[in-house]
Amino acid sequence: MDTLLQVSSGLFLLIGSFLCLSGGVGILRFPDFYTRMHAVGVTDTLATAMILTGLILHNPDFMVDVKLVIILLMTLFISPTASHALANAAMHEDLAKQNEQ
Amino acid sequence: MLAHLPILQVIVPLLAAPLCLFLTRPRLVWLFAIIVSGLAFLISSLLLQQVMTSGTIIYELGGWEAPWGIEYRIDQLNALLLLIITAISTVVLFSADTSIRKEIPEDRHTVFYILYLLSLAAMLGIVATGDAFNVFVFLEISSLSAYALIALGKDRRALWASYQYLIMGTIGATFILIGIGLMYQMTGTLNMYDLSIRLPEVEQTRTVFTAFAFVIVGVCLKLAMFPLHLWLPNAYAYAPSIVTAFFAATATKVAIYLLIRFTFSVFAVSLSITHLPLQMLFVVLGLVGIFVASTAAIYQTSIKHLFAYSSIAQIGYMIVGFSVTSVAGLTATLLHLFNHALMKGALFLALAAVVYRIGSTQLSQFQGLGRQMPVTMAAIVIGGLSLIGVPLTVGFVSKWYLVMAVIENGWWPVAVLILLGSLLAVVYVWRIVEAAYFKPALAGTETIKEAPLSFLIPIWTLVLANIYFGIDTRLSVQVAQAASQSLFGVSP
Amino acid sequence: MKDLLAVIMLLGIYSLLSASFFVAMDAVDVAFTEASVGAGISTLLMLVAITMTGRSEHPVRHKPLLALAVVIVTGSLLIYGTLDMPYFGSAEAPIHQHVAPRYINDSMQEIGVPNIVTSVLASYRAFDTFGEVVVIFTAGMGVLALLSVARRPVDIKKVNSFNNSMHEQHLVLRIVTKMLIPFILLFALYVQFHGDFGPGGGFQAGVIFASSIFLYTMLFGMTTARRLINQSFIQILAASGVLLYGSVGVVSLLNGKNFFDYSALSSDPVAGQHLGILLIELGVGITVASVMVIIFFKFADRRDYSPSNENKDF
Amino acid sequence: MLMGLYNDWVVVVLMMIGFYIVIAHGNLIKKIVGLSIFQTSVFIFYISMAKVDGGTAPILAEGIQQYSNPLPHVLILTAIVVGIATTALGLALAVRIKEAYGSVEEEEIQKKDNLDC
Repeated sequence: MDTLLQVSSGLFLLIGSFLCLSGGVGILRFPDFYTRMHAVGVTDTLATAMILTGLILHNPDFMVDVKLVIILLMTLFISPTASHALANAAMHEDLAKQNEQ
Repeated sequence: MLAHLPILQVIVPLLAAPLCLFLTRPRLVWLFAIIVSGLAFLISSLLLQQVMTSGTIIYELGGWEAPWGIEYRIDQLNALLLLIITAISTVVLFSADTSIRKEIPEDRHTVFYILYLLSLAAMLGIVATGDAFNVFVFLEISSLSAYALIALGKDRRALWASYQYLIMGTIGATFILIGIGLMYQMTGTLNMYDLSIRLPEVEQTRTVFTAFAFVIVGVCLKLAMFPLHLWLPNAYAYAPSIVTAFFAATATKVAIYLLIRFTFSVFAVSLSITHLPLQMLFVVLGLVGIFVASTAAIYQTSIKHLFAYSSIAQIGYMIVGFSVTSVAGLTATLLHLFNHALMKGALFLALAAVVYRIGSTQLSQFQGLGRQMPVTMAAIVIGGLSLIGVPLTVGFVSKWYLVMAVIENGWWPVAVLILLGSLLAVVYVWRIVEAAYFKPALAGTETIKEAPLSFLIPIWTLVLANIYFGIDTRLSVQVAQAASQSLFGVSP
Repeated sequence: MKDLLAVIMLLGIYSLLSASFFVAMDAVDVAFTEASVGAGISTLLMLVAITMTGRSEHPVRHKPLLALAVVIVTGSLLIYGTLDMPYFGSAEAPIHQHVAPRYINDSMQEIGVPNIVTSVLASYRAFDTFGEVVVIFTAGMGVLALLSVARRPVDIKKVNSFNNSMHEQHLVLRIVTKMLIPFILLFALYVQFHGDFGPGGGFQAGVIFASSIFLYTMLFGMTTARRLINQSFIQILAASGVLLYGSVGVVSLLNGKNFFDYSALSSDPVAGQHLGILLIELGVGITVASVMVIIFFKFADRRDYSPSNENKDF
Repeated sequence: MLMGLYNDWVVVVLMMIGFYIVIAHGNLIKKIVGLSIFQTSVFIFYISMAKVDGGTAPILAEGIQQYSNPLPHVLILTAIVVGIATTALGLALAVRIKEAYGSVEEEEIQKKDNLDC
């Protein structure tokens, strides 16, 4: 049981780190704003979720687990909202520019 | 309650400031502020008396003994400073209501008094505390309130002056913070008395040298010592007149106090003076400051600027006295500190009265004012004479002691230069006298009346103090001497 | 970097990074504060400020050689000063020998609070903290003195139609915010009252509390927020926080003990310390939250007031 | 020595970057940004001296022998607050200056002032 937990938490952490890294590569390599947003917005939400799940599996203390779950829920709310706000602002700005032209 | 005087000194104005927000009418706030300031004055006189009779008072905040807690340590030096600050603040406040009604919009009056009380309390806090970090905290309270008060000036240049002061002041404060950090790192304590015991063990280290350099540069920025004075003239010239009167008489004094406290009490004299070429540096900077600032004062067209530059020159005198590093030299500095507060308080308050009547401090507008506002102008003339150092005024007393101290040390050229510097003062004071008394009044100014009593009474209180302490020097000299002796006694 | 927006975002990142340095160097309380203040509030205030002062910086024309010289001299002096310092992490350094051991060894008996930072902050050096509250209060009053504007009558119809158009645009944000704000407030309270046991305390709680109000204001507009929070009420609140803190000291004075000696508050000294710390942390929290709100509202008011930015949204 | 003092040297470099921005740049907002960097670096300096090898955060718990020094933490908590207070006031001044002068560049403000005189 213990080994299973350790292995699975390690796996989650690894996937999470990989996603973080790929998000970072994406923000550097993608051509324009929206694709970059996509790279960060999607991968980061998933990556944090993965890392947090890994940590929950790793940690035996109940109180710490509860806190981690709360953090997980919060990021699941906040991260997409932030991406939405960013994209929305970009759209707004773009439309304003097009109108001017 | 007598045992709690040291903390009451600071806490009364500090707690009074937020209480002002509960009072509805600005007039009420003003009365309240005067009462509080008067109370602080009363406390400080009691403290001075207590210190002179029974020696240093130590007050442990929170009941934790130093160096674990913060302590207030009042000796003759602090007590003198506390008295100066509270006295000037009370006198200046009397004319505040009349003056700011012309200069500051009605809806900001309450905030003005709050900031005023905060800056008063913070200066008292800096002076009273015996903890190096506590100095930093209160220094910031006093600076922040000062920036805001200066920015309340009518001219838009007040904003710019205040911003420049903010940048310089914050750099200075951060330097002090670095210095305190370095000292703390070498000794493990923040209490000044404890520092003075533990620093000699490590005084040869490069870290302590750096700490000293940073603290001194930081304090000198606050002090506006030449060549770090650039923020001062504009800040004083564009601030509301009442604020100028208060700060010119007190703020730089607090900085001088810090300089003295750090060089003589915290770092022992042996470290500050003997190991470093500080003495020469300060004499030269002090003298150059006197000459550059006095010359600049001569060429000013606005009287507020003129007196602001004169303040920088006067700081030069204090620095010279300080750098003599003898009991006599320090006595001269402390005397000059006390006397300069009286002179500049009177002069800037008189200027506030002029601004109240004619709305300007341009020299050209002063023409013929000697006839229209005779009582106010007479005060300016006496204050000016005191700046020059004419006998029977306080200026004479402190210059006399200064020259004596310098000669005692065998520095003849310095004594000559000090006297030459006074000649420059004659020139710039003469320019005002000339404009006010020997030029015809400008057209259309016949209706200008004498300043109202709310100005005249405080102004003449200060002017009479100028003359009184110029004749009867017992009190001021005795306290100054006791203070400087105790400083040298503590750190042989 | 001529784009100030980028400069400010980088500053925020620098603050956040230094907050993680602080965690790495065991200063959890400081890290918490730096993250909420340096990366949060001050970045936000700067962003609001550049909406009014313009986003780009003019190029510097002259070469700042003098500045460079000053910086090099200061820097080398500091490096010279570091040469005699105790090494990083060494337990023999003077600061770990002289004053601090008493805090670490005895604070549990003397004050009875596990978080040593809280007991030093709120009891041993309570007066410094009082000074800190007054600094914040001073800043609030200073901003009030500088940025106050006469309120213009608000055209309710215009505001409502504006709000409705905003509502569609910010639908997602508004709903999520409404869901989050109670949690933020709850968290602020947790930080406030848990400061004795873990990192946190009045200051951090106040900032978090204020930030939830900022969030609300940004999404629902100043006018709506004004209906929620009355200007003079918040000023009174700021003052009463300072007074609450101060009055704890005055009570101990009246009981014949020294200022801020909490053992005067109760017959049992340790219980008195506990009560004192609770009260002053509350005072800190109230003042900090209300001053932050005052500062933010004043900036936002000024922004609406200046004619050039009439109808921009946040 | 290199390993023992590297933290101080990094901090010195950071401080000087901030200090340079304050005195060399003309934009008022950027000066305040510089001040922030300068102050934050001083905070790092204080906190780094509090660290003890093998120590933990100064919150008392069972079975821990070595704590880091809590005093610098307290000092820096206060200093951070002072920093934000200064920043807020500085920004307020910058906003007012922009309204009064129409610019936040040092050179332009000086120029306008000289015209006034």
